[in-house]
Amino acid sequence: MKVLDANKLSDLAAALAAAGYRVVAPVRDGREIRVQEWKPGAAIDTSAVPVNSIKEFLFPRCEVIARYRLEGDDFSPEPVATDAPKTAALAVRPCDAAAMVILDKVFNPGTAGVPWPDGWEYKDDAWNARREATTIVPVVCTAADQDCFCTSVGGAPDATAGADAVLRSADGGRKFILQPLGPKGQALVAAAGAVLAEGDAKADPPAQVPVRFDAKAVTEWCGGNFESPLWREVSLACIGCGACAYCCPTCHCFDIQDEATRTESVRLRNWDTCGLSLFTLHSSGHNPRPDQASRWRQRVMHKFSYFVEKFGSLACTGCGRCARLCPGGMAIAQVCKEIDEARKAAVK
Amino acid sequence: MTLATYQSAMMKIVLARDEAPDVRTLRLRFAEEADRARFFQKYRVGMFGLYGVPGAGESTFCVASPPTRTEYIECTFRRTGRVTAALADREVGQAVTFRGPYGNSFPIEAWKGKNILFIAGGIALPPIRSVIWNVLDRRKEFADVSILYGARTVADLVYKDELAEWGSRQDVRLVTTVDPGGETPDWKGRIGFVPTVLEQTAPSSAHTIAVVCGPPIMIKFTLPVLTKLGFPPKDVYTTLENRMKCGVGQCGRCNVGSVYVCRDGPVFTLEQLKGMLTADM
Amino acid sequence: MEIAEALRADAARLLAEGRAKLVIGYQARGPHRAPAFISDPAKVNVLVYDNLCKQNLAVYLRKPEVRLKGPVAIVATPAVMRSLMVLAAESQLTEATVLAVGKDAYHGVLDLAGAAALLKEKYADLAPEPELLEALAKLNALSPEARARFWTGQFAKCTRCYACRAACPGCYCQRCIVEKNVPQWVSAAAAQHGNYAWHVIRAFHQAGRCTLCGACEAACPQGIPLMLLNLALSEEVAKRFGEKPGYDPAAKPVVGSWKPDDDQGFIR
Amino acid sequence: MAHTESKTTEPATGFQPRIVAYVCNWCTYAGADLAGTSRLRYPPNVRIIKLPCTGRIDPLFILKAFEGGADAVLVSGCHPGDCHYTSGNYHARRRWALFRRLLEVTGIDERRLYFSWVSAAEGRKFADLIADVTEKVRAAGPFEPANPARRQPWK
Repeated sequence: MKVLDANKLSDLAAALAAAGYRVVAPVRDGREIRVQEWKPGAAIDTSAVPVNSIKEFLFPRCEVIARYRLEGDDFSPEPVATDAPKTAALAVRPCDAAAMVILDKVFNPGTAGVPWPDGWEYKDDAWNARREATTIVPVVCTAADQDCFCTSVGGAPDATAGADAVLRSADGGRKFILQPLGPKGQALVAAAGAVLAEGDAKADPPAQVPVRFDAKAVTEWCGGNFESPLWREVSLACIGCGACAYCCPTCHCFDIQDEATRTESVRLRNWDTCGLSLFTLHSSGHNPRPDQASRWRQRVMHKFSYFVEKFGSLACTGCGRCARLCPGGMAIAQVCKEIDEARKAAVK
Repeated sequence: MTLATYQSAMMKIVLARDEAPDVRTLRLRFAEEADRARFFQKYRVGMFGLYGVPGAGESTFCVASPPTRTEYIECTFRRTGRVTAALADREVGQAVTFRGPYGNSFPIEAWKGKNILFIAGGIALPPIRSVIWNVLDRRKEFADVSILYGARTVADLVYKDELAEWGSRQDVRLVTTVDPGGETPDWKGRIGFVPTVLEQTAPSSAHTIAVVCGPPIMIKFTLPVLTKLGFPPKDVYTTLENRMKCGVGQCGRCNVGSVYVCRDGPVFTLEQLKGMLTADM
Repeated sequence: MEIAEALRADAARLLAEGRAKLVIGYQARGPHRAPAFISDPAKVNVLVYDNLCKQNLAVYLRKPEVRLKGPVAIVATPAVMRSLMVLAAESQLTEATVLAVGKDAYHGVLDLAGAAALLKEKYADLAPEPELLEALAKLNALSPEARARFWTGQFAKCTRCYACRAACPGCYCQRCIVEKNVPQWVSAAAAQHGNYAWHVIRAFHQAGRCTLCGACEAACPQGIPLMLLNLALSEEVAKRFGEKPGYDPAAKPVVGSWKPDDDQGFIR
Repeated sequence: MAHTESKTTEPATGFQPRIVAYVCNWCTYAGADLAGTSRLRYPPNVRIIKLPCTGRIDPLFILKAFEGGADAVLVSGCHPGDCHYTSGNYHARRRWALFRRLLEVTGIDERRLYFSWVSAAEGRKFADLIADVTEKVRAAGPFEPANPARRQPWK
């Protein structure tokens, strides 16, 4: 097996960078740990779940999707260059890797075994190009905090869904085992070269993440409780920002807006979220989701009901970022637990 | 690399017409024959597209012209925001962008031989105008055709020339109405809200398909009347217009429950709507 | 936990007497402190109070769903009380029922005037944390180019989630300038110039109104040091106009009022 | 407004600053007019944008100018007491005092942002002001291309 000393993650990053990879990895940045492009000298920090997911490296916050040259009142289309560098997402989280499989269903329909209307042809070229160019190497979590709930949504601290290779802490945290799981992972191991030694090490046990609610029960309850008063109660604390959606590895809603100078116009795809009141506001003034309760319901329903119905899986991997970062102290796992309990109470 | 999904066709405005205060129709010709051919290969009545002006953005409207007219497409829209203002300010000869057609369509092939009742309110006539013309262009294939169209005021009625044309045809029964107070001294149509006038005219539901489109408040009060008149929910069609950005089932904006209006709609039967979370509409 | 106990007793009493139909306070959720919304006097036991209770609860007073459940009583730290004063001064609220908590003290149930008196008497000398003052002094000492580089790095983190806006009791506009698109003043894209314009305008729209409660920075999931902007402005407001917002429920807005002898040394 | 653009003006003669001047209709614009009709010379580096009153000059305007790559911004209106709308300039004065501090702390310092009172009678003051500001901005050099206020080319 391929092993490396626990303090040599940066050497691995350096070797991969030298082999032509853009390495993105969790690096401490002030008070936060942030997944960002690794630069020589940066220390990779796997001690906590980073504030951002790897989503933004495959689906950027803003992206040019069309471009026009403007001349007076005339315009002409210009080519769009999609940036899809060969990337290694190193020492990221298993819940992030799993999320990319969920996003494939949206951006690469048809190929991910998703039922879709006949002849649906709209795949996202930019997503697919970046996905293809990215090798995802999560690190098995050996510690979890009270906001982690991957095991409640079908994941695990050592899950390998979406992973091309996996790093495991070994020998009591002194070493990492790097295990390739597919051709992209093997290519990455080969590119890492001598940084990885052939050796033996005993993998440390993964973190214990208690199951906090029954996701199937939540899905079931959501199906029949669109009008439940519970939505109004649990969403009282929601202040209506997009913190939860933008740190979420599976949230993928976006806006399309134009921006222009006198000579050039770009059509931009920007992240957007159902949590903001403008999201569904019609130009007539009508808003189908007029209050935060209906917007919060949409968030939970989309992840635990609609997505299940449409794509056959939950749109949540239990990373817990939304709970850690919510300015209103909300936690989706807590709400799911309440739903689970409400359902049990109703059955009795 | 080009992002095929978001690639728009270049369109030239060949005709622009003001329909009502702030309501404008643009007739667009495809600059490239390949784009035109691709469009009409796919286009069925009821589908929509995204019309854009670089620098302002894209807006979603139904294609208001029928697939039986293959040289151009038309759209009719109200000037309400940044994009619609930019579109409205474009002049004949200038260009706009278009991508589509997207969404599903009215199954008019299955309606052959049946009576068809169109009910529309205000700016919601354009989405079913394409159906009306499609049916009229193939008039012999259908039985009775009735149109009930209402608007807030006489000035707000769109397609006035076409209303006159439909009204003068022997093979179309047209009823126009304006809201109380919206009439002019020389107004010859009815006065009253669409649901009320529908109830008064009480069209037969036998062998009849109803196609309804209007603002949410009109829909809300019209559907019960149709039910009362005996229309089975599976024979009542409507087209939803939620806010959309991508048009292709990704951006998550047009969700009504698990339904993506852009992908699973915009055409729904009342039967389908009943199973949907209409509170989210 | 004496403060919490006193809070619970008063909260229960207000609810039982009908003086409040909803009490907003803090509850524990693991290591976090989350807002608690209590309308049943039997449920006041979830209320806690300790130095982790930092969220500015005044933000909920503008939320329609919360208002519907009112009249509201709110657990208020001095920071929250100062926000209430600003809201009152800006005609956003006319009265308040406050369960006033201080650093190590519980001051009981107060109305708006009582809270104002308490602030003036006991909390007139609230000052920013020394770390913040030091950070701003360091920033001030840099060259303009270095300051620009600093902010380029900070604003690059911004995802435009608008948590800073949503967490701020003072950001109560129905439609924010950044959401207006005819014309589009601030680019909506989470990229350099739009992020800069957003943060500068957000801070500026708080000029003379910001009470330095820190809610915006605490809310920022990306850790952008927004308080440096707020503090720079607050210092300028104090220095130029002698104002410290959040003490007088009838104060005139600092920006929006003027004096003939305002300093104009910078104008030629 | 959406149509500003970033372009550094560097003709063969060296750096020519681009200065955007937001002026009020009643005083400074008239002052600039007087400078013109009096045939006073001043550098052609200033682009004047006329607004009804300094009270109407939103800080967003200033940001927009920098976003498009202006090397400096000048804001000018009626002297205190002379405002056509009584107090627009007093309001503006407070706003500017705070806004310039905000820009300073984010890296746009006083070499890039100027304020003045120029009355309709002060054609000479206007010409001298523009000459002086142009010199100062020339000395400061072009607005840094990487400044966070500036629009960067879209990738």
